[in-house]
Amino acid sequence: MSVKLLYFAWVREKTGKAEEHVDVPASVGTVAELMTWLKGRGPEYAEAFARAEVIRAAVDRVHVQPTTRIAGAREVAFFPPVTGG
Amino acid sequence: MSVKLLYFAWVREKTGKAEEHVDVPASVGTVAELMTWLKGRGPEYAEAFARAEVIRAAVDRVHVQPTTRIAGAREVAFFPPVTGG
Amino acid sequence: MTVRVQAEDFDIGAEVRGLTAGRTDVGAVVTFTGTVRADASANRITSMTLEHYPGMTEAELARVEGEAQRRWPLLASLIVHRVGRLAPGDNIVLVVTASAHREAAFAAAEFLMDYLKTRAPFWKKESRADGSQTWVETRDSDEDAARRWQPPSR
Amino acid sequence: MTVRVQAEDFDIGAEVRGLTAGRTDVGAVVTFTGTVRADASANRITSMTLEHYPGMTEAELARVEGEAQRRWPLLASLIVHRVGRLAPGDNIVLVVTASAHREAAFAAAEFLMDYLKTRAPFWKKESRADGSQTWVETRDSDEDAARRWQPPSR
Repeated sequence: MSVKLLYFAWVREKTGKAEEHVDVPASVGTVAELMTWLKGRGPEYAEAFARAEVIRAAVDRVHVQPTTRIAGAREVAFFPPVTGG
Repeated sequence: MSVKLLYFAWVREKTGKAEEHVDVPASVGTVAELMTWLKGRGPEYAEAFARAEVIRAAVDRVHVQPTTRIAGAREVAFFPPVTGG
Repeated sequence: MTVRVQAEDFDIGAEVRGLTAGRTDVGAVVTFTGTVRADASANRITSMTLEHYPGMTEAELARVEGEAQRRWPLLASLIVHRVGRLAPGDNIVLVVTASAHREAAFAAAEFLMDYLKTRAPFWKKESRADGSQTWVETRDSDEDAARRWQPPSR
Repeated sequence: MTVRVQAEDFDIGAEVRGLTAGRTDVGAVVTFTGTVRADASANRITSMTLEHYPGMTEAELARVEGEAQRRWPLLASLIVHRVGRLAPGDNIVLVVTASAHREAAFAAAEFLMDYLKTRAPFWKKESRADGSQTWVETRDSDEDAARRWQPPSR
């Protein structure tokens, strides 16, 4: 499955990129599994996703839980807890 | 006792005056008694204070209760419940 | 910590700037503006005339503002209340509160409005299309709103 | 019912006028303005840089605003959020709510801020006098504030 990934704030700084397109293997079913899979892509990803429990995610621009399934997603974003306002 | 009386809103319209100085007999001890005494001063006062229970009072520019004593007051004001804001 | 009673209109942005310009300790500013509403009746409101008790108004608003200062960590506050003849859509009252965080600014602004509504000596008279004039009556909900700030009675 | 993300500053008075001009059904307007605070530390904050998730921000703010519209009888509302580099004292965010009565305007403005703080995809980075940069962390009290609007969990 091909999906667009977006990274914000310190997740972006650690991965070293704001966005990328990746081909995700069929074995990756959920947001949490996607984070685990990303950790294996290199030291910068291992570092960015080391504290996966504090990272939030959105699928197609809607907040989701780690257990949310990513099947059919066009865009998945990873970021720290928001601090606007 | 000589005291300045002020009337606002429909209390002013009914008494026909915004303020006056009156000599209050010593038998008049409280705000409620002052209203009762004023009622006897003429039909316009009887009309203005007919619904004495809805009229509010201030002594020297501080909200008071009907039972508040007026001894030493320089200024007593009568008005309907306030409707600012 | 300013209280004004005036016939002239006010500008919310200018009032807030006047209160917070050059400060870097303020993190939250809340404003409340009350305006003259028309109503849905055929005999519509054409104007609203506000009278007040000069001297007591300023004293009462200052007491109310002082009470808010004691209850919340306010960095600045302002109450402006208009008097005289106003038309539907016109501004009546402005309350501004500034604090480091939003909780205090919101709570203090609500408190100021609730107390102002039940304690500040202003009275409104409505004029309607048919020429009639009526003194506005107190809303029970305003008394209820003010009461929530009082300690439970024993 | 308007949401804007912009680098430019805003004027509270002008925004309120734009929302309520010519209307006579509005009786209460509440604004909340969030500003960049310096802090008391010797290593003071020199600037704050805000980034966001274009597309999701607008969608999320519109969802939050729609939820406020469902909960309270709002006649108008506006959210403006700045992005980019800001200095202490600068405006960050503006929320405006207009209703017939003050209770709805106050409650909706607080709700919008609480939800915006916990849901809108913005991130703040502080720059300090010594040249260090730090991503701002979430305040627990913001999560608590947002939670009070949710139905009790079963």
